[in-house]
Amino acid sequence: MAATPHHTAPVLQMTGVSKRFAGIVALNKVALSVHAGEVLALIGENGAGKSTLVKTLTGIYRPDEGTIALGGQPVSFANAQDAMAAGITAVHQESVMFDELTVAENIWVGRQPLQRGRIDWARIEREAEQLFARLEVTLPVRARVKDLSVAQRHFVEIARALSQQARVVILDEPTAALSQREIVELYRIVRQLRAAGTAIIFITHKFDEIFAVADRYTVLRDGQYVAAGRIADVTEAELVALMVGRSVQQAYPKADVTPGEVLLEVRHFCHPTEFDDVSFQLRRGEILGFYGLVGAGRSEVMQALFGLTPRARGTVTLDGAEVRIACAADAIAHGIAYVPEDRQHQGAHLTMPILHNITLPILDRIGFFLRGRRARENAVARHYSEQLELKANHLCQHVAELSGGNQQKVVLGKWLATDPKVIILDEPTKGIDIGSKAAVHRFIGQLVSQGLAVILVSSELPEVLGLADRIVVMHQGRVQREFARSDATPENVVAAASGCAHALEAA
Amino acid sequence: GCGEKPAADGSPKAKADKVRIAMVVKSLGNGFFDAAHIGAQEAAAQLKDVEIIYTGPTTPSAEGQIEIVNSLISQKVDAIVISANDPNALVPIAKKAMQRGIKVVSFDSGLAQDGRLMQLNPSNAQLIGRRQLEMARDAIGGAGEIAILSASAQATNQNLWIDVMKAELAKPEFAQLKLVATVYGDDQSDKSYREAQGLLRSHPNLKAIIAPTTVGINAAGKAVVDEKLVGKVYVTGLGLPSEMAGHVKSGAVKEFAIWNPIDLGYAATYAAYDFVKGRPDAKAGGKVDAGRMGSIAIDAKGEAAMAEPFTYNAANVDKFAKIF
Amino acid sequence: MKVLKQREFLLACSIVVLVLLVGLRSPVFVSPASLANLLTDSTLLIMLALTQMLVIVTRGVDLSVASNLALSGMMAALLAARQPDLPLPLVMLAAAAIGLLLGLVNGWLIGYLELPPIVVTLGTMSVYRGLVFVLSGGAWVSSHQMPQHFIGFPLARLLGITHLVWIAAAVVLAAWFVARHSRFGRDLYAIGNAPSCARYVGIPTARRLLWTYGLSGLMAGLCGYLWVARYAVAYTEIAYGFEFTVIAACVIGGISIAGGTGTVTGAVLGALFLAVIGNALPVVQVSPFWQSALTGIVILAAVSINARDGKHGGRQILPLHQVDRSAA
Amino acid sequence: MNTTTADMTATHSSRYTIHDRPGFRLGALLGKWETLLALLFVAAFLANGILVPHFLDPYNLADGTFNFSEKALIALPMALLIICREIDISVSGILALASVAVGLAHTHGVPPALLLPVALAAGTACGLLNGVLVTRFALPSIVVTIGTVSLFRGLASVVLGDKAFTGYPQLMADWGQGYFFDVIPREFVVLLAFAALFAVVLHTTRWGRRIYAIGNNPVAARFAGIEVNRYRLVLFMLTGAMAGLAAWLLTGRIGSTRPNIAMGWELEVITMVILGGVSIAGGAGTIGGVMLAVLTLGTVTYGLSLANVPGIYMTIVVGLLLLVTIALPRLLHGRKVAK
Ligand SMILES: Nc1ncnc2c1ncn2[C@@H]1O[C@H](COP(=O)(O)OP(=O)(O)OP(=O)(O)O)[C@@H](O)[C@H]1O
Ligand SMILES: Nc1ncnc2c1ncn2[C@@H]1O[C@H](COP(=O)(O)OP(=O)(O)OP(=O)(O)O)[C@@H](O)[C@H]1O
Ligand SMILES: [Mg+2]
Ligand SMILES: [Mg+2]
Repeated sequence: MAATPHHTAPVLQMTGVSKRFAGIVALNKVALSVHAGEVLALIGENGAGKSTLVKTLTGIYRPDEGTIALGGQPVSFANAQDAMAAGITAVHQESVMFDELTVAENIWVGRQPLQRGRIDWARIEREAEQLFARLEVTLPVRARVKDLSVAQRHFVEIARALSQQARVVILDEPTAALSQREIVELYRIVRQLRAAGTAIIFITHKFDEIFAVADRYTVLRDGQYVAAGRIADVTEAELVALMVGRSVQQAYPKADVTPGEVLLEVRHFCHPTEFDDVSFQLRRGEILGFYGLVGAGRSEVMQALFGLTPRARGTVTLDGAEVRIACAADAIAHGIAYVPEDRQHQGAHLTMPILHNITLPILDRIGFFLRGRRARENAVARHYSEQLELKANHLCQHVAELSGGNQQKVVLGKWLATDPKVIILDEPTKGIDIGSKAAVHRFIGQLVSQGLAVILVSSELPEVLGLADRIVVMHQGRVQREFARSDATPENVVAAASGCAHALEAA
Repeated sequence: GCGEKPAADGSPKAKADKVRIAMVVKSLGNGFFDAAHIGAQEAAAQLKDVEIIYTGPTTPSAEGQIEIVNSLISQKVDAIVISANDPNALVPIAKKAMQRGIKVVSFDSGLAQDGRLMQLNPSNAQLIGRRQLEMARDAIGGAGEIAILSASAQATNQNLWIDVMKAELAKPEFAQLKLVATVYGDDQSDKSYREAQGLLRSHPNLKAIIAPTTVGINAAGKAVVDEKLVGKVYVTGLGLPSEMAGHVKSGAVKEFAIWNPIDLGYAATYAAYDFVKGRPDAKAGGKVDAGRMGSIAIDAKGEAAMAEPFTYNAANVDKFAKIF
Repeated sequence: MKVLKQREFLLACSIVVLVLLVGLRSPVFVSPASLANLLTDSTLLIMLALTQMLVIVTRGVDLSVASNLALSGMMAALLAARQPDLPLPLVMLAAAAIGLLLGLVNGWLIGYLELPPIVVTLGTMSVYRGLVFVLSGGAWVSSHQMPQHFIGFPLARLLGITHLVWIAAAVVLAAWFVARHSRFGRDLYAIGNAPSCARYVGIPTARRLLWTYGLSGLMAGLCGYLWVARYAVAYTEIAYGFEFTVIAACVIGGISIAGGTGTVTGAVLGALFLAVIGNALPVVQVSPFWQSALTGIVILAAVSINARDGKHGGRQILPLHQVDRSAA
Repeated sequence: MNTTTADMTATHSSRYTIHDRPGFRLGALLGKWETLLALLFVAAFLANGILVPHFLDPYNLADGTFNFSEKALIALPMALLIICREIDISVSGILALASVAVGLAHTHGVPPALLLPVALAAGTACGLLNGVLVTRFALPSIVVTIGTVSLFRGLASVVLGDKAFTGYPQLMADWGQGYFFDVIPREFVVLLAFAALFAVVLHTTRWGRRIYAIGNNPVAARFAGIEVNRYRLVLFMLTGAMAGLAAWLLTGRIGSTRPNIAMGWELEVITMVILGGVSIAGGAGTIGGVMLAVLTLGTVTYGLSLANVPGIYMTIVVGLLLLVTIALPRLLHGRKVAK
């Protein structure tokens, strides 16, 4: 790991930066500095203010107080363009993508090069191709972004950030949607940038990443600066303690539950374009992991199982009886819950209160007239919010006002409240902090010990390996292999996910 | 107290001294009615104790007029003089007005019989329909194909005149005229223009277009000029001299007709005044005194007709264009 | 890209088929003079549809175009009537300037105050229409009040082609350049695709919207003059309800009301399609009472065809699937 | 489910305290759209009462309600539709077609009592067509209804041509223009009854909650087990049915049917809904707000018409009212912070 050049002055320095939203202090006199040619890990719990900090740095929010200095000169940005011009760019936590535009144009959007007054399309495409070549990924530059997978989109965003030759590049949870292989790819890019003298701020909830790429760290807690230092000088436990303000029991607590009889059986599940001949069994009290590369079609299978895909065919047996699930309401009635992966679009109602979000799927059970049932609604919502350690002021707060991780908790709470027999968790810990992640894992354990069956779709290998009783690996819309907990090793699971299981079996 | 008679003597308010007559027109911004308003004001000046309220909806709709009559009832005006967008739709509200002691007189486009005390026809429908056919016949030298370009299919008096024209065409003096189409331009210049163009194109032998509406006759005149058919196809119909002068000059229109809207407004105001004052003759079968117009007889159905429509041509259009 | 091209090709074909069908029934319709006329007649719709397209691409809509057109047209007519010696370019400039100003009012409310476009333009639509009446005193401006050069310009010919067509052609070219080759235009697509993301890449959304609506207003102003001169009459109600025709033209041209997509070709074809219908109906002599119903059916049919490829039937994850099937 | 809830609450306690609802803040109450509208309404009412003679006469006030009752009846379901992120431009066309249906039925000897069901059925059928086009073909409703408005009104004109239906039975006239106890217009009572019904459904039942959820995020609503398309379809049909009811009342009130009946009402109805604080982006708005907007607009326009202000000035006033009421909060509070 490169030695941090501490003798030089920092490229970027923030001092006493504060940002308030109506009633909430998101940043409170935060200080941060980053040098050229180093990777700074910015860590903190959900809602600690990391993304807000990124937005104040990139001119999207204007800080209420404090100064930002770039190369020793104080700067202030009126908009994103100013920040870009000054040499700060970011890959934001939210996807910043323009679906109908081509890959090349997405990279240059807002600052297309002109030639004699008109946009130089040839140059746009040429340079996009060069960028991807540098990143060593292959992407068709003329394809529309809406036809790309989530991972590919992410690379477009990264390419956009790189195309600006910035002095400071900020990556806000860049790996949340990526699978192992692409993450490795990303690390390589980060190191490349560092070697070229770029300052990088890397935000993540995954500690292995921090230790893999970062040189220094800065910790935020509740909008306040807590600590900073060299990665080489701390241990993971210390970092976690700094971040959470207490110690967190780490690792994956495998609940000690012996799976019971078969609860759910899916046979020959097919869809014309998305998946083919998917069969599996799920037992009471069991955690069934679904692993695969991003885009393997796991989410599609689960959505079809949940009744969201009309064109899917196959048989589903629940508790020994064949059931027909034509819509999500059927699935809920049969005791199946699906926690979707795309929180913003599929999971939460952002401008509705937390309360209404949580009770939405169970309104049938609460009653027809909701006015008189307010207490009951509150009790349900409160119960699950507290269980998941939701950070919010009151239950009538809009979900949009919560940080990304806390939004995810609301979605989780919503589905737990349906009191399901089978719960499908699609990337349940995507983007949530380590403390809460542990809480979710504990909670999953608690669920199975209550006799629930859990399907855990995750692209995080340690999570799947640590929690699941069995692991189904999918590749290109088909079940590639199924592993018992005892057989699964990181190597053979990843190999199966990449489609080379046969080779392994033969060996 | 809605039974109160504001016209009764001894009313303390100064305003109540005046007889308030509301003139409700089909829509504002129509030159014809603006001229009628001038006539009404002339009458008011002569009668001295009359105040005219000139009002109408934005677009020519019955619903809009109903809202206005409703508010006039609330204001307890003494009389309403109305040109109705729908002869039936306004009857209920007009009846209500009459129940509250307001005298309702219709003019130009009439109300059904039980919705008003009197209908003042600008001329009679028979005369108007016939006049238009005569103008068309004279312009094209007696024989040929003609077409009608009307406003909307819902325009009451237009429909009435079209019916008359169709009936008249059966008569021997118009036997040489052949009505090939009746189309509607919805009183929109672009649609009327397109319809006129369509007529010119799909009926190569067309000799005349009759448009009993100002927007229509304007658009048809423009279409004939643009298609370079001046002298081959003549446009005629009803329009105001001020709006038609240009087309008469261009030669697309030889003659057109209109009755005098000033006189119409003037007479309608006088008639309403007579009803308000409770003149004994002001009833069906009687007559009303109409100032400089003399007295106008009311027939048994409560209708009265004024003079024949007046015809304008290159000789006199400029003179009248300055008046209305 | 391919899908769009295909859709536009389909639309172009249906226009040709429609023209031929009408021609079969009444051959006059396909005479060169008549077709030239059709082209001239469609110009105003095409021009308005093009700027409306830019607005719709930003996820907005401009309901006030027709009112704006009426107001600028009336102002131009009044100006020309009062000052008959004023050179025509000045009058046109005045009309365009008034339209631009009215459009900028929309743009400011929508861009800088972040108010919903449909609400803002619904409001200004009434206000502008009302102002026509107020400023003209409700009076007409008729042909003999307007100077001859004022009326004559739109249909006068240059190289055998009417000025209207020349202007429309210039506007089509300009719109194509803006939509395809200017940063301004591309920013509009970005804004329409993901309004909240536009600021993340530094697009000055408010300023862009201001000028998009400004442009729409400018075009309405120019068309206001052309309309009034073309039909040689100005009154309060001109072009009443024309905004919906313009929007319908865009929608038929495959411009998604959800924003972010739309091409100049689409807008032009959509406008041509409606113009063909508007011109054909009087010629084929269907009962006038059927006209509105037929227009409705045709619009519905056109948008249903457009919608078919907009529906996504799931992602393509199974690469081998089709191969398996065909092999079996 | 109840039992688990109870015992789990006892055992768990989070690091964070979450209140049930926000503390009472006067600012929040004052900042509400409904408060603004209520103030506007009172101001308009007082101004009219002081400035316009005859305004405060109870008979006049009662008569004034005729001007907006039918439109407001359509505004109620339209509010639900807009909350649900849809819109129906075709309501005035539906109204015309339903009125034609009533006229046809009447001329073919259908008894007076059955004419209301005919109107409702015709309206519902039109709504069904809108709904099917929107849900089956996944078309934006604004596009569909721009097409169907032309279709519906066109069909009305096909049936009627240049004729009109008149001579409707007394029953319809009684409801369209009659009074209860000689003072309270029946139409207004019908409106109030439906407003109450819609308010109850939207604000206190799970149907209402789901409508908000759909408007807020249709995808997430579908994922939460709500049959989004069924709700949309039903709302379009409901809008059609209410337009049918309005057609029956209007036809009764004016006693005549022509194809251009209620021309341009869709924009007035939508204006009422938007002025009522219903967000055009969906997911927000109340029936109370819509009714306040209806009354405010009614008061303002009635006051103006009593002062004999021409209708076209009134459109300017209404347009400005709409613009000012939506722009004012934004101007006062500054630009909203981006999400
Ligand atoms: N636009 C906003 N309006 C109101 N509050 C906001 C807004 N954006 C962020 N917040 C609040 O500011 C705080 C910090 O949020 P931020 O998104 O920066 O957290 P974060 O550290 O990025 O969390 P995560 O790891 O979950 O992404 C949170 O409490 C959040 O609720
Ligand atoms: N090209 C695309 N078009 C439309 N939706 C897409 C596209 N790519 C991804 N998505 C959606 O984004 C989400 C994430 O997709 P992702 O690439 O993670 O694949 P996935 O189907 O979830 O695969 P897996 O769950 O096996 O990782 C899914 O809900 C998917 O439907
Ligand atoms: Mg964040
Ligand atoms: Mg997935």
